[in-house]
Amino acid sequence: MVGEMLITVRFFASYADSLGLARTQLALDSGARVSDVLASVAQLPGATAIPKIPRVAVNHVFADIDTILQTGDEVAFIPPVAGG
Amino acid sequence: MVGEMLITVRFFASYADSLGLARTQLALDSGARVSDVLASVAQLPGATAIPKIPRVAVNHVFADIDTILQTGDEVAFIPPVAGG
Amino acid sequence: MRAAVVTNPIDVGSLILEVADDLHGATAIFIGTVRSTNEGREVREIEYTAYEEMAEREMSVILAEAGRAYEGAVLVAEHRIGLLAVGEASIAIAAAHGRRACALDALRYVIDEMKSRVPIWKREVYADGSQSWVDPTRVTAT
Amino acid sequence: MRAAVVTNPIDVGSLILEVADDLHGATAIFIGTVRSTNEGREVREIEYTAYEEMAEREMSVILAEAGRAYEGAVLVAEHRIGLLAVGEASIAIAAAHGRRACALDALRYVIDEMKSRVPIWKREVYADGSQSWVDPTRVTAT
Repeated sequence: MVGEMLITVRFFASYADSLGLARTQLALDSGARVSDVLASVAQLPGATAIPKIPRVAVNHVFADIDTILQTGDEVAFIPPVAGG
Repeated sequence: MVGEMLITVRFFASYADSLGLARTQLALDSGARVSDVLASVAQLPGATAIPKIPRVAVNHVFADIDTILQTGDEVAFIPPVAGG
Repeated sequence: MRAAVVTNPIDVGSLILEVADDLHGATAIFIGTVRSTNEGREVREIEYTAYEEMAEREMSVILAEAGRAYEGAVLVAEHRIGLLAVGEASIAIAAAHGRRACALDALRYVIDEMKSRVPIWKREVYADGSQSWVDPTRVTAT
Repeated sequence: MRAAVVTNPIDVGSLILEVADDLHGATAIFIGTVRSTNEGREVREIEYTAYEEMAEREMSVILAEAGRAYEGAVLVAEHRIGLLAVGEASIAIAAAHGRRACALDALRYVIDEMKSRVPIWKREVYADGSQSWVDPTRVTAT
């Protein structure tokens, strides 16, 4: 499949509870950005719990929605943190 | 001895070392102030180690040189503190 | 400089020993423990969950930042996850430095940044059995 | 609120337990230890002496001030006197509060005030056997 890449998407805490989903995979066209992942995720049932512009990490580093993805990247949706 | 009072005077650390003295008693006229104690102490051998206006405590509380003393009071000369 | 997400109880004494150093006269420590009440509700226990790989990475980054800002600081931080009872420590940070102001400032930097950046979440379980995820960004009435 | 001048080694763990409280989620601790060098000289040990009656009184006053400034703070402080080896703790302070900023601020207040007001002195004994009283008010070249 030329031009397709596989992205792992992870959800935590309240987001995972609302979606009933902690981890999934998306196939996106190459050159896709974090914003494309957001658009796909917004279609999922329970996605209303996730804000329009959520905090997102790519490969364990906070990233913005314009970040261009590579195949194999892990995109995580980060609810408001409450450690400490 | 009408009008006389006995004051305990204490020295610590470098002051005690310089004076070769940790504790003494002074007989002062009633109505005497901390400044009168300073004047007496200034006559002691080794008193040059004590600044003209040292930090002083009366009965375990920091006091200024105008403080009027009562018989039985304890006047302490406090070198620069270095706790912690 | 060691940052870890742990599942066993935190041993504060061993963290203090870990940063101890004969050249550093000042050690500052922060311990966060589970409180029995929050916003007027009686808390029975708290479940902490983490995005573990990222949490440890982010904690390490924060310690490195503090080490640069307060040169010479020796730092260690642990955050516990899983189910914690009231009074148990969820987080402990130790900072050693030659100057006490630097040890205290480094400590405050690390705890403040950890609270805002490390992907860890907590779900409070109340005395009545109900539970909810804590969202510190939500303004509350109390 | 307990302030003490002690001669035995300070047990930091017991101070932490002493301020622990299910309502207070934040505990901040400061430990001061004997450093192996000071102003470029190798220190072998330090002798701490105190005007004991006044030192305990002044420490208590400082804790009470911090308790008023950071309402609800639970505080304990110990200062050790006598001959201390390198690495041993001369001072430990623990502050617990419901809010971490208050615990940290109360801790800093207590250590800063203790350093400037409590009548305790230290004589450093150097590797070459010489010794001198430490005067923090004297400006030094280093």
